[in-house]
Amino acid sequence: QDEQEIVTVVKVAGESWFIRMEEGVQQFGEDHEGVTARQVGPGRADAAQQTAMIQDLVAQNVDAIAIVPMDPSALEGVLRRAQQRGITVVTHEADNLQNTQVDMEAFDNKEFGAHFAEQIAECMGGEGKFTSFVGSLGSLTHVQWADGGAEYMEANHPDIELVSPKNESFNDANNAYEAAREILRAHPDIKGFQGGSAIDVIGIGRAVEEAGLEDETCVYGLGLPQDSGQYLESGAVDGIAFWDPKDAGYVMNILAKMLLDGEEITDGMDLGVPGYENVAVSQGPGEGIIVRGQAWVDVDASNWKDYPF
Amino acid sequence: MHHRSLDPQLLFLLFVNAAVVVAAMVLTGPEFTSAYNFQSMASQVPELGLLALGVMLAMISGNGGIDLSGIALANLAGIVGYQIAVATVDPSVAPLSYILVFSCGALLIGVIGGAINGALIGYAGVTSIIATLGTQLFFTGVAVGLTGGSAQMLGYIPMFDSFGNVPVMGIPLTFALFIIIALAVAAMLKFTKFGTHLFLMGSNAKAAYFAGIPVRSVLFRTFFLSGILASVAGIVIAARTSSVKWDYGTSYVLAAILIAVMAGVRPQGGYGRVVCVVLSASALQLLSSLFNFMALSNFFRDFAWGVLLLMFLAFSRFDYRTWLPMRRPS
Amino acid sequence: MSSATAKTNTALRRSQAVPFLETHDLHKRYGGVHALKGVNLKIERGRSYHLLGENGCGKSTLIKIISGAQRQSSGQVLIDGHERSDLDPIGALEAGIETVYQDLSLLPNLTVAENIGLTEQLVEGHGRLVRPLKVGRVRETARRALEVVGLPDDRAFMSTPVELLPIATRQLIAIARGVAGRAGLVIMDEPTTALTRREVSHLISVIRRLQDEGTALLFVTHKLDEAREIGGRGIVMRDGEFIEEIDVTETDNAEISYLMTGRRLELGRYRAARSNVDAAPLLEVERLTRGKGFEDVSLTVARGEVLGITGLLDSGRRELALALAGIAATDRGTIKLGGERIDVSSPAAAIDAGIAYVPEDRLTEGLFLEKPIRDNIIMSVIDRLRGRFGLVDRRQANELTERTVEDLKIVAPDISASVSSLSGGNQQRVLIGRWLATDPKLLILNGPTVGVDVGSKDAIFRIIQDQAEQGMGVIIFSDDLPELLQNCDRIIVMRDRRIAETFPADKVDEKALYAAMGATARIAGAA
Amino acid sequence: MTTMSEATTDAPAAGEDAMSRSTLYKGRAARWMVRHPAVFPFVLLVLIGLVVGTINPFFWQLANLFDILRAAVVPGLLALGVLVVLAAGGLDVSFTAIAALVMYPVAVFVSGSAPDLGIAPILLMGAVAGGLLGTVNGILVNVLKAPALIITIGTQYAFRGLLLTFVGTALFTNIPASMTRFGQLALFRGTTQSGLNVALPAFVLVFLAAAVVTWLVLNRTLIGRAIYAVGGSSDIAARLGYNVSRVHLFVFAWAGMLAGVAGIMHVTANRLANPFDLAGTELSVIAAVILGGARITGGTGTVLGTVMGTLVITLINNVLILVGVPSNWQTAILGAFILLAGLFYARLDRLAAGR
Ligand SMILES: Nc1ncnc2c1ncn2[C@@H]1O[C@H](COP(=O)(O)OP(=O)(O)OP(=O)(O)O)[C@@H](O)[C@H]1O
Ligand SMILES: Nc1ncnc2c1ncn2[C@@H]1O[C@H](COP(=O)(O)OP(=O)(O)OP(=O)(O)O)[C@@H](O)[C@H]1O
Ligand SMILES: [Mg+2]
Ligand SMILES: [Mg+2]
Repeated sequence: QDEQEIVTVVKVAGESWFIRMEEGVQQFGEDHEGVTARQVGPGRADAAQQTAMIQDLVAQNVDAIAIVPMDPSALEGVLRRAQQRGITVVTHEADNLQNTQVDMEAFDNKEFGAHFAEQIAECMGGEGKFTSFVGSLGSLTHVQWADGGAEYMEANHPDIELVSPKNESFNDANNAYEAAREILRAHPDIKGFQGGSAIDVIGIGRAVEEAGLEDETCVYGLGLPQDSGQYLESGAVDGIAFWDPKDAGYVMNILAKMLLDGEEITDGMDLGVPGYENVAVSQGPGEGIIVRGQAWVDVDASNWKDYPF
Repeated sequence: MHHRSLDPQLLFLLFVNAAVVVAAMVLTGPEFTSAYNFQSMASQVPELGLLALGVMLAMISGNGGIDLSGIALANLAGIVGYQIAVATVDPSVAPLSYILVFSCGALLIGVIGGAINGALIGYAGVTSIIATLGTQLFFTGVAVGLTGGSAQMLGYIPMFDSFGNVPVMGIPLTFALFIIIALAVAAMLKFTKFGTHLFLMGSNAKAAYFAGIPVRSVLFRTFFLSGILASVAGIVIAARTSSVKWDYGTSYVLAAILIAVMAGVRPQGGYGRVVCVVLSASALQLLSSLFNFMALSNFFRDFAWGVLLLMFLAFSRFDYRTWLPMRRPS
Repeated sequence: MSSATAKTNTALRRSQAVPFLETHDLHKRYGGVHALKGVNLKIERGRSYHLLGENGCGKSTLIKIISGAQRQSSGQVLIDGHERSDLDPIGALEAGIETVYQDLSLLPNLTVAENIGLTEQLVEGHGRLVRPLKVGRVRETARRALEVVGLPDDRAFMSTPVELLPIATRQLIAIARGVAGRAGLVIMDEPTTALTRREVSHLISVIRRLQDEGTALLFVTHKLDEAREIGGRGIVMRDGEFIEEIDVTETDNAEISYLMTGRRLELGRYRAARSNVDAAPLLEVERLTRGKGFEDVSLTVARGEVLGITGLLDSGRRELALALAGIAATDRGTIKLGGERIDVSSPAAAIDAGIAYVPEDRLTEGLFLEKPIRDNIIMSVIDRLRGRFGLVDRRQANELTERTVEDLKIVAPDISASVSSLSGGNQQRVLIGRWLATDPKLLILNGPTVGVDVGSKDAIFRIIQDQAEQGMGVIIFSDDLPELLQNCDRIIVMRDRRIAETFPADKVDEKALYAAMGATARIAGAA
Repeated sequence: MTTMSEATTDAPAAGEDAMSRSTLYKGRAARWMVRHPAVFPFVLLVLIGLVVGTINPFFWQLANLFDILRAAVVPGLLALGVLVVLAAGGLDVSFTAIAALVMYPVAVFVSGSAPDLGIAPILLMGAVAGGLLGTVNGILVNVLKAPALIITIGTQYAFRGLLLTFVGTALFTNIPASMTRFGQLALFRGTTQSGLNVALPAFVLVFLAAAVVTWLVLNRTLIGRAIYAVGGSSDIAARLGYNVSRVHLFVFAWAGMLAGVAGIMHVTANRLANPFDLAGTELSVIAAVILGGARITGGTGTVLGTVMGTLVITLINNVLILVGVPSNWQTAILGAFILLAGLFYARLDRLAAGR
């Protein structure tokens, strides 16, 4: 009973992103005596299954739950009960969630979107058409990135036109591919693509490659190095950025342990993980706080091989 | 229908339920058998259980009857109910009427959706698998169209949240509601004219028509009821999650069928028992919670469900012939 | 019979030494049921045999074993003197045993040609399926067989799925399949239930030709007159046992019934001479018309009267029955019951108006086979059994069922046994019981004793007379003329979708009825 | 539901003749339609083409037509398998799980152990592995004697669980070179005015070949007829000497084989192997087969109809964007479309039955 049990619940088990996150979770367990850290996730991307899973963890009376919600709003009820039962709740990618003690964001989402837009604008030479993708309109962070990108373009590049914004890929590379083809058809002169979900660039890259437009287009977005590698090589995808899920998993567990140990989380704190050396703390929509790092990593054809995931 | 109370399904399902509890006591800590966990599990059963009851009714009606539109209708009911409620009542001023308007709106959609299914299948004669596949997409599509795909937050209404999440006298209210509805459906099947007609129609539709059973209206009412059950599921989901969204519970379509079939509802029609559906739903819930407690992956749970279903079929094979009907010559 | 002995060809002579098929001490048990208790059978080439016996005596079981559809529990089957106790359907077909099953066993979705012509290729491949299909051969074989039974053999007909054809045509197709190959033995389980006299007489000529070619025939039938026309040996079974072999032409109906049942039954007219018939009509049908079905049908039935309606297959009799029962819609005309115009736009409406209809095919149109006897009976009167809160009162339901079972002498283990566990005659009684429970003003029976043995027939006739006696109007649609002559007051004959003639039943004979139907009276005269 | 016609009601005497004649013709036309099931989806295809082509002439561009064909390959292969099982009176919902359970390990294994393997042996591996998994379905159907739908729900869960629990879950993009090459192989290549490359991929031929072979099996072999026989009534077929269990084994093995090939084609076309793919598409594949005129009750259905049905479903999915339906409402339109088709078939069946 002295062991602290921290369980990380991800959107869906088995995806590359969350496999990488699990490494961080396990690392945390190894690094900390007296802590059992493990990761679970539903078999399908279904909010109902994630809810059921968290509910069982609450019944099991674990000490802390760190969650990457599938759909933050669906979790309010169960997380409220978890806290009533004295369970510590940390979340990630859910800065609109009320019933959490700490929501951890790797960075400011608007800034992340603007960062992509900046790269795209430079690559496009400051003029032409560009479009954006999101995993789904329900994915809050994806929408924030798309909006952040659009706002940046509007403010800084009046000659860049946003067309057909926020295409939904439903987190499926094939859907992203189909949508990208459609857009290439509808706007043969399109130059810029901003990806949303981590697989969007894979689909967009394939469409671009098949159309033979590797050199004419600028594709940037969230992505994982190994999954996107072949398109980075061919030039169909020009660059990706991501925040390391391993670090995110590790940091969530740090925050959970700090809460368990009654430590205070303060603005400007160093959590000892790259990108989280100087976190910003602000008040969340509920009782809890939001902790932000500056943890994105830019990757392109030159350095994708450095990352083993 | 004969040897009803002691049919092999019932025994088998009781056995499975008991076996999982025993296994859980051996394999996991005492937390599993705590009151809290039983409450927690009980509060998870209703949404899927209600949908499975709807599937059961559809299957009993025979001719390959099935309802694939349940969860889609449940989500649509929640979404429309929410939109009506938000437009008419301010939750911070009148939480009770907000909830009531929400629930009535949701039920109304259940009524309309059920009526659409019923009319298509009963009166227009569309095969149920096609009709409900179409309405599944249609309901889902309308839900996406109305919300642009994002979740709708009901907001934190303490009363509604307690209904969804807080047990009263040790019993989760949603579970109590589920049991009451299950009892009502069971009584309806056993003691009403509609119930008798439904079973007979399921076992021989042509003879039913010849014998003056209004087959179209019986079919209509069957799918109509299934629609209402779906909208109740939608309300329960909303209460438990304080939100509604078009793609909640996408895995429920096949899971509801799985529950119905494990409950021994005959896919050819004419046979099915409510008590078995309830036990079947609870068996799956117990198993699923057990796996979560044991930190086994959800994928393994899917695997186990599949194997369990096949095992169940193998088990019932011993007795299958005695309750398999003599084949009708065509 | 006569032609079989008259012509002797080589095939016949060769076969004289060894019978085509023999069974020794055949037993069959279905769980607790001992269906066959040591049956010895000998079937010689070129002869006809008739299996006679009550429902459930084991006829179908015996046939299923010979045709390989089921395996015996013990005992032997010998074909051409060789032991073949391990027959499966393909084995039986290879040995030259073709079977026309009682349910016809046609594949509804396959075409006429395929239903007839595929078996041949299946047998050639010894049941192996991974072989090319000879499409031309299928059609050729089918054409030959269709010609034999007198069905059209044009391309359109041959490529029609069987399910779209009327039942009589299907029966002929099943027979065509049976005679398509050069079988040593053709088994027919009640092959004429859907056939009109004209078709039956054609079938009999086909049978004679097969006999001449050396084929043996084994019939199961409840129509003794037909058996007598065909001639040959009668094998009487009772309760799974062989009782006696007789010459069917030389044994009269009373004697055969006695052998089958072990009881003496009345064979004369059941109908007492105009006992209790009202003067005023109960049912008045005026100028009723249904598209292609029937035209301008006007008739009346009085309270307590039993009216028979017969006619050839396409005479419109079946459609008229369906129209009166509210199942087939009508275009024109009126129906009055008890002086009031009634609505029969649906079965439910007809039932409400006081009409009960016992359909032709009890298995698919009448009964809920896997449901308990109770549910089958009470379903039509649920409204009457509803107690508090409109819920069905189980106790009353059981009482009603028990009363019906007793009144109609239904033999059943208990009222929650499924109807499928009953024999044909008892099943039919359950069905009649359902409709009597509604207390109808008018009872319509369509082929009430099709495939029912003499013992059950007797019971059913008594029920009908009993009801008429109590003032119910009864219409019997049937092509079993003796049945109509025994039971009715008047008999209406339909021809070409109209009423042709009406006869008083006690002053008419089969010959006159056949003449009115437009059928050749040759066979009726011979009988 | 009921076989009797309720079409003719009390019509006034005058117009009666004309009316019954028109119902007669309708009935005849309906029965003709029932016996030529490819006609309805074909007419739909043409109608949709005309309507969409008028609204947006872009529809008729080669690039777009190629896209539809390309997108039809995987669902088409799966649909052929569903057709064969449906013809034998069963219903299979495990085929997507089979496809995933074949494509993922094959892709991972080949790229790990024999990265230079050609596309033909890879397709063969897929076919054999799929066939074996299908055989498992067939054996279970024979042994457990339960409806195929139920058994395949069980195996769907089991196969998927097996794949994701014991084989792997991670997206796999490093697929064998021969698959990438085959996926990009073009039968026809061109460039649009706007400078986009368009290509008709060669793997469309795999679908074509599968359709032809399945047609031959169904119509020119004894087992093809045996499949329909068993679908018509398995009891009767058994009594007539058809080996029902062998037919079951065959149809499920065939469906499994096609699913295995479909899985390989899915990876080939998409250049990545995602074990989560294809799950959840089974109902729309079944809908395509039904749209092609096969009945859910079994014993009917044709290859041509199935191909047409697949094209219709693919087309609808594809053209909504062209017509300008906002993406939020596309699902609803697709649903409405399936309902309309369902209504049409129901009406057709009634007309055909009520002569
Ligand atoms: N599949 C079966 N399972 C159990 N009992 C059976 C089965 N088939 C037949 N029986 C029993 O075997 C006995 C003989 O049945 P069978 O079908 O041979 O009678 P039958 O002489 O053909 O009757 P009918 O004239 O009604 O056709 C019956 O008592 C019946 O109950
Ligand atoms: N699977 C079965 N289980 C139990 N009894 C059976 C089964 N199959 C047939 N029987 C019994 O066999 C007997 C005769 O069966 P069969 O099907 O030949 O009757 P039938 O055709 O209704 O009678 P008939 O043809 O004389 O009207 C009945 O008593 C029936 O209950
Ligand atoms: Mg029999
Ligand atoms: Mg019989």
